[in-house]
Amino acid sequence: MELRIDSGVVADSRRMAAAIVDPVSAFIARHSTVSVERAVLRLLGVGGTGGDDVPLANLVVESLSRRDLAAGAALRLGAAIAETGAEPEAAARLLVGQAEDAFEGVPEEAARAALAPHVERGVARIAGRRTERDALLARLPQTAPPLLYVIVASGNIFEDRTAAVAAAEAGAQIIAVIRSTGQSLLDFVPEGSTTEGFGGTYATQANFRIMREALDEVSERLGRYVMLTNYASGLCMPEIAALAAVERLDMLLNDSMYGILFRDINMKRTFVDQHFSRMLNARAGIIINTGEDNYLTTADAVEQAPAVLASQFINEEFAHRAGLPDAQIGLGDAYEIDPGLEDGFLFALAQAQLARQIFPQAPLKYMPPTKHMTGDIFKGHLIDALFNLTSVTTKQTIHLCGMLTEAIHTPFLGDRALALENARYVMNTARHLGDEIEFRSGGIVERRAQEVLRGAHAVLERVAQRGLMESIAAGDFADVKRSPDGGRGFDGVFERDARYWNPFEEALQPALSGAAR
Amino acid sequence: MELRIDSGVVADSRRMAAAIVDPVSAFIARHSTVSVERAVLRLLGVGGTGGDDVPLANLVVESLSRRDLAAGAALRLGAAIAETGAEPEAAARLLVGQAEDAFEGVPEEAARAALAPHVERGVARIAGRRTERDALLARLPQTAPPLLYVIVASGNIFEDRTAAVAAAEAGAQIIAVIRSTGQSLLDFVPEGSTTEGFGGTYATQANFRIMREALDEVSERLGRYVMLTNYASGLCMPEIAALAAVERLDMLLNDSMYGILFRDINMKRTFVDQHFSRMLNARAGIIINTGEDNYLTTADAVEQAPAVLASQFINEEFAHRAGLPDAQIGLGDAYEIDPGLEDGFLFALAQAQLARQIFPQAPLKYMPPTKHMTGDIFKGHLIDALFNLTSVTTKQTIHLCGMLTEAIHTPFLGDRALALENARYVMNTARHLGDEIEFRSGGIVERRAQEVLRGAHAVLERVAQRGLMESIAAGDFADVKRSPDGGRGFDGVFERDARYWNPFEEALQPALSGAAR
Amino acid sequence: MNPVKPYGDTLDDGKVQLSFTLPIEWSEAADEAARQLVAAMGFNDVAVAEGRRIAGGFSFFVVYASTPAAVDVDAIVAPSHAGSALSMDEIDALIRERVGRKLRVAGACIGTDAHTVGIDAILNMKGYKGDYGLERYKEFEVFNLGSQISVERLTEFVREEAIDAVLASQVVTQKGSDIANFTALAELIEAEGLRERVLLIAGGPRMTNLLAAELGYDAGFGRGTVPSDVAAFVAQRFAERVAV
Amino acid sequence: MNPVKPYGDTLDDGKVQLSFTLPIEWSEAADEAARQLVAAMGFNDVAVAEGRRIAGGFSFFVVYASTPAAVDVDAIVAPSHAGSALSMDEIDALIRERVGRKLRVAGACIGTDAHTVGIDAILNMKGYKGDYGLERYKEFEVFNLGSQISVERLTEFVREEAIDAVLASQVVTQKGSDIANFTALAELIEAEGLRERVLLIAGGPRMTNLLAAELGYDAGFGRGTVPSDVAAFVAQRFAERVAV
Ligand code: B12
Ligand code: B12
Ligand SMILES: Cc1ncc(COP(=O)(O)O)c(C=O)c1O
Ligand SMILES: Cc1ncc(COP(=O)(O)O)c(C=O)c1O
Repeated sequence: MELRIDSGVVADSRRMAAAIVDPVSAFIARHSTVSVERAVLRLLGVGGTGGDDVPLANLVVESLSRRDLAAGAALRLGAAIAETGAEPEAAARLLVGQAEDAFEGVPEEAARAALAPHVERGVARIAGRRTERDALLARLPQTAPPLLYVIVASGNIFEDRTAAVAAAEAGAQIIAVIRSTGQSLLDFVPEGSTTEGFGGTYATQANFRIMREALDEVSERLGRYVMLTNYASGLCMPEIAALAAVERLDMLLNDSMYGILFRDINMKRTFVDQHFSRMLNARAGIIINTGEDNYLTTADAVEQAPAVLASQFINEEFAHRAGLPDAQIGLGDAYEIDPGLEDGFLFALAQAQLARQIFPQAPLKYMPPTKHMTGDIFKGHLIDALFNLTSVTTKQTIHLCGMLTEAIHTPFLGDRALALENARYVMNTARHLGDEIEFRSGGIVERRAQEVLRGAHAVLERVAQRGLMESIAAGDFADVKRSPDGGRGFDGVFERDARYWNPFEEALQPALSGAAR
Repeated sequence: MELRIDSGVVADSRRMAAAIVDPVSAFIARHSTVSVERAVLRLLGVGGTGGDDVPLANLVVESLSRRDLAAGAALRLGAAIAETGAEPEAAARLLVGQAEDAFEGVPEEAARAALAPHVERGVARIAGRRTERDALLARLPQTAPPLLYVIVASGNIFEDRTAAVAAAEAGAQIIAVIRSTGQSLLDFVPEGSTTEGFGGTYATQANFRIMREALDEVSERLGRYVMLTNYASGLCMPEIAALAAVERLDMLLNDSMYGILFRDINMKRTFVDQHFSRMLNARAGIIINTGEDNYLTTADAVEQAPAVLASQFINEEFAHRAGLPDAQIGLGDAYEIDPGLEDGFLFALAQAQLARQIFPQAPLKYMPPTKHMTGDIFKGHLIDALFNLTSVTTKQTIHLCGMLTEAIHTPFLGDRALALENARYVMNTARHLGDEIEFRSGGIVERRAQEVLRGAHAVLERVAQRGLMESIAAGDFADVKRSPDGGRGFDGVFERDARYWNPFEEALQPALSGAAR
Repeated sequence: MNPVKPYGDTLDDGKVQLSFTLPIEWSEAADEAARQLVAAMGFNDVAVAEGRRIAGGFSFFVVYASTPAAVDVDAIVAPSHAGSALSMDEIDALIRERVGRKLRVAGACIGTDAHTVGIDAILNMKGYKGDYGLERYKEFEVFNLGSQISVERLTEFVREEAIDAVLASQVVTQKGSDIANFTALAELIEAEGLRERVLLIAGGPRMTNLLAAELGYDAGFGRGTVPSDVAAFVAQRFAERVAV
Repeated sequence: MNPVKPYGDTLDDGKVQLSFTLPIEWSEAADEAARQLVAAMGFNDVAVAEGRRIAGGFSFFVVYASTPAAVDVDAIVAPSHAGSALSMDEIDALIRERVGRKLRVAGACIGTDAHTVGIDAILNMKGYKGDYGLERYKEFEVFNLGSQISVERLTEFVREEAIDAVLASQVVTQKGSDIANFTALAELIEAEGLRERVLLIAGGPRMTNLLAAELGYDAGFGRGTVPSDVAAFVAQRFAERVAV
């Protein structure tokens, strides 16, 4: 099954995406954020909390003067270590509450040298978890894609664990722990295991570990490596990426613009944060999942299709710049077609196949129907079935199973079993449909695909002319307008000064050239 | 969408079917049955019951000597009318309980002449209902095929009426009233409206009328003619056809071999009965539905596929001989593929498309999954969805909606609403899929279709060599063996003598030549 | 004591999904009627997820609610019939050694029921789900009477053929037709003085061992039964009889 | 008195479909546990249509049963809020003539809820299902505060901007977070002495007018609400206030 599309338009769209990202990359290179710095501290071994249960990484960053921050938190920590010989966490505690000019006298060289072994240890830890994953995957191979992905979201990590294990037994290949509603707006990562989330469960290092352990156990039992995923988004995007790398998560929701558009997070903050978090993901072997589905949950799927494709091109470009190879770029899309639309299924097929052809190496992530799901669980189950059919026919890679109770509650354990059964049944009974059929040339499907591609190209052209930040400000994406200095977390963005040093940026850089295609 | 199949094999299969039917036709021409005679009486106006609520038509036939019967019941009735000048029903009552030789003296010519106006009236009644239907269809056009067909089967005709009206409102285009379990073995048609059936509701003239009235009313209200169907099968096949013609049913389950194989009804009885009932259906404009689905409910669908196609060829040939045009031959098939079979959906597509191509003018009747349905209504709803998708993709005509509760109970009113919603959703969202796709040449689907066709050809070849009755005796169909003189109702079959006269056979004959293709 | 409640996403939340049709025109008030109805059934936290018109005078509802009810799983009487899972050879051996003669088994779809697939699955050589049918056993003499067999005819056959175990099947259950037929058979067998002599066994998709006991049968077999379940039961019962 | 029961295929048969998960390993005994559980809920004629293992220690069931419960539909208090269905022009006219000034409406998704589609459907010009939103009305001054608005911030805004009607939305309902947030808002509005002055309106997919009343709100709007329902309610209430 191959749609005839104009490869010239595809190539030109990629060129345009590069032109769009260029100036943003330059901006990123000149800036850092509090969350990037906290991520650096965490990777250096600064864990735990200080007074009032505030994470130590936050306390350290808050204790730094604006001027010191501009040089990067690592330098100050290095100075403290150089002077005291303490381990990073102990050194960090020293920094907190010290006078602003404490350890001022330590030469930069000494500070850097003092940190060197800790940087190495940090990178080794990440690389080690990656090697571990590779070994597990080799020993416990997964089923053929589409890889079945389900969410758990009870709010209580221990019920989530029960749910995750049950889902794995029922055929799930990837488990996502959905976050509690407010978390993306928190400017710190909560600590410890948690049992009180709303619409999801807090992302914490302890929770990551609880799930990873449970899934490792069930993976061994099933002889099939079950992946774990969470959200590197919101105000703590880089820190979550750091924690995920260390706790061997396998995927992360990690979009270059989602927070801006859908959480009103400042765009500069987001651009800087996404870059560093993706550098970490690249090294950790974590597959990112982008959030194009969000364009479709509030607006019309037919109308928004070009916006989805345009965003995929932009996400791809940002990802490449952070060193992510295609095999780690899980571009998003969703089956949000109106179930009442005549030939809607054909439209969905067209869009999914288009993405498959344009991004042949990407582990595409296909999201289920949500917007048009209602309390009629019977109808909902059918919409999910056609979604499943579209996914297997167009060979999507990461398949988020739709729940028949989508409009009602976060999934019950039984809902998940039914959803997995749905996917397994449909994908098996129509396993090779995609290999069997060709679309009529000049037909509904092919024309639709061509139209979407042309539309995306037009969007990219406009954005390239205007500039990305200006386009977002003008409401070119998702019909929302965000000003460059508005939104949450802007005060956490700062310009790097000449002394600025992020040891991991340096340490991870070499990996890039080879990895990116 | 067009599969490449060998049209030579198709043509040869038709030649073989003709060779198979030839000797059976000769047999049919020399015989009649008690039910054929009762049907004749009913068409002449002999309704109502006698003592013990036994239908008058039965009483008349029972009152005839073996010898008189061999001349056909009409002659005796004609004699009684000629002599007494009574109306047919009154004359029939005279016959009952009379001496065997009563009205012996009336010359055959006089008897025929006396019946002539009643024959004409009978034919006119049938033709009138047909004209009525044509007018209604022109004024109240149906939706595009697949025509959604549902069953009602509460056992109580009044609850069935409620259910039928509700189903019509929910989108049904055809309503079948399923018969109570024992009815096909009764050698009479029950009388009056009934409220006590098991697994279905008795087929009676009164019940037919109650439903027809209710559906005519709802048709007007919806602006869409809703069809009614029942079963011309079992020991009273010709009588049901007669009553259906008179009560303006629009379709009838009416297979040339179903009763033999699946109800152990004598084969001679069945062959003779099916012929006369189909002659009536031809004139009444009633679409027959054949029962190939039954080959699949007990045996493996993949294995039995050639048997289904072979039976379709035989049913077509028998139908043509009775004067049915292609447009009235609703050949059956079913989506009974094992849901656990990899690529099962592709196999089902192949089989459905094959029938569509081989019988391009036939209003194919596609039956839903039943055998593999379980108490898991959620899974069942999905299997039904893929059945619906197959149907719209291969352009089936008459679509019997599958019920998610198939394995549990005869449908609830709510089940039917969900089933119709399922069909309407799937068929609308994938409306033109069949026009959009081509199957890869030499692929799974095409190879399967070719294999089934070859298989059917081989079956027909074997049967043609052996003879149809002998083949059935040998277990060539549905793995059951039925001897030519065994089974129920054999004693109701008799040889016609030289005087034999069936006025309707004569009256309907002219219609044939023109109608058959 | 081990009380168990339905599990939604948290232990003991008691979550249950319901759906039903009400014979009333849909309106917002109909949703409220559905809510009150489910509350009247004893559920808490009733949420009407869906309510809509499905036809004139009929509305369909999907409801989620919490039940306060629990079931003590420790108190469940295992409804399983076969004391132990025996193989075909073991069963044959048991009959040979403990009964000392072949057991004569007659099966039929009684009443007007023509669903033979179930009883055939138990009796035919081929069996079901990879488990051989009773015809394959050396120590059973099997008579499969087929479908639509009246209880009179079956009872007569039992007497004439000195049958040891009667296997009656009912698949159509509408309006309690299965119960009526099973009851008629049990009564006739009793009336004919055959009850002591035979094992009376009922089967069909809705049959349970508990229901069969209520109907005066020795055992009942439902959904998913395999032939060896039945074979083992018959063999063991006759082995016991001889032992006594 | 008009008692109504669920309808399967016969009036008053009371047929209901249920499904649920039990935290027990599947076995025949589990099916029986499911049957007893549903019987314990008060149902009759319980048929376990499906029971199977869905994971270690968890089984899923589909059950059909008859409920003896009925609901008197004549006694249902119509939960509808809008006394009558008024058009946009009629509503504007009502406010102009009876209130004599523009009504100031503030809407928000409160707490950490970010589901703005619902409240936007009510407020935005464009509206919902072909029914224009409040911004389109001449006589409403609309303030759409957006998502994740704390109850403190909303209350402050109400005071500062002299709001007449507060429209609070909650779409996430897990663990009763909607109830908690709605309650917090009502209490704060009360504590700040604003309750008399404002109409307090709750909305969201699980909201009903009855639930809103329990929470101390003037009205509640759920699934399928269109803007004119809300507009009419606000206009009529203010028209009445002025009249008194
Ligand atoms: C196949 C089938 C048919 C075939 C039957 C062919 C045949 N030779 O058996 C045909 C097409 C002829 C048919 C016809 C009808 N059928 Co039918 N049919 C089915 C179907 C699809 C499958 C049944 C089946 O074979 N199951 C597989 C077997 C292996 O399972 P089983 O019977 O449960 O048997 C197992 C156990 O129960 C147990 N068992 C069963 N009997 C016994 C006996 C003993 C002694 C023991 C120990 C164990 C045992 O062991 C078996 C193996 O585990 C079901 C729907 C479904 N998916 O279940 C409808 C169904 C049973 N049919 C139904 C109906 C209504 C009819 C008709 C009455 C419809 C009509 N009016 O035309 C007719 C009439 C037939 C009649 N006179 O009885 C209804 C019954 C509704 C109800 N609950 O009352 C069903 C449920 C469909 C529906 N939803 O409407 N049917
Ligand atoms: C779109 C959507 C999103 C979008 C929201 C975009 C946006 N800007 O609104 C995005 C993708 C961002 C999202 C995110 C999340 N979502 Co969400 N989402 C949905 C979805 C698919 C549709 C909701 C919707 O737009 N409905 C359409 C509108 C028109 O309907 P409505 O909200 O009911 O509004 C109508 C009435 O209720 C009423 N109304 C509503 N509010 C008000 C207020 C007043 C005053 C009045 C008068 C009337 C009124 O009028 C409206 C018109 O009729 C639902 C599932 C579904 N199909 O329902 C899940 C759903 C609501 N989401 C859910 C969850 C859990 C989340 C997350 C928490 C998941 C996560 N952890 O990441 C996040 C977090 C967001 C947050 N902080 O709140 C759950 C909630 C579970 C529960 N019952 O508690 C749902 C049910 C999905 C699920 N099954 O898990 N979601
Ligand atoms: C790309 C992406 N990131 C993150 C999230 C989760 O949202 P939040 O950041 O509010 O937890 C989503 C949710 O849909 C998403 O699509
Ligand atoms: C062709 C045909 N005739 C008749 C019937 C109905 O069976 P009976 O004749 O037993 O009423 C069926 C049922 O499936 C059928 O397929």
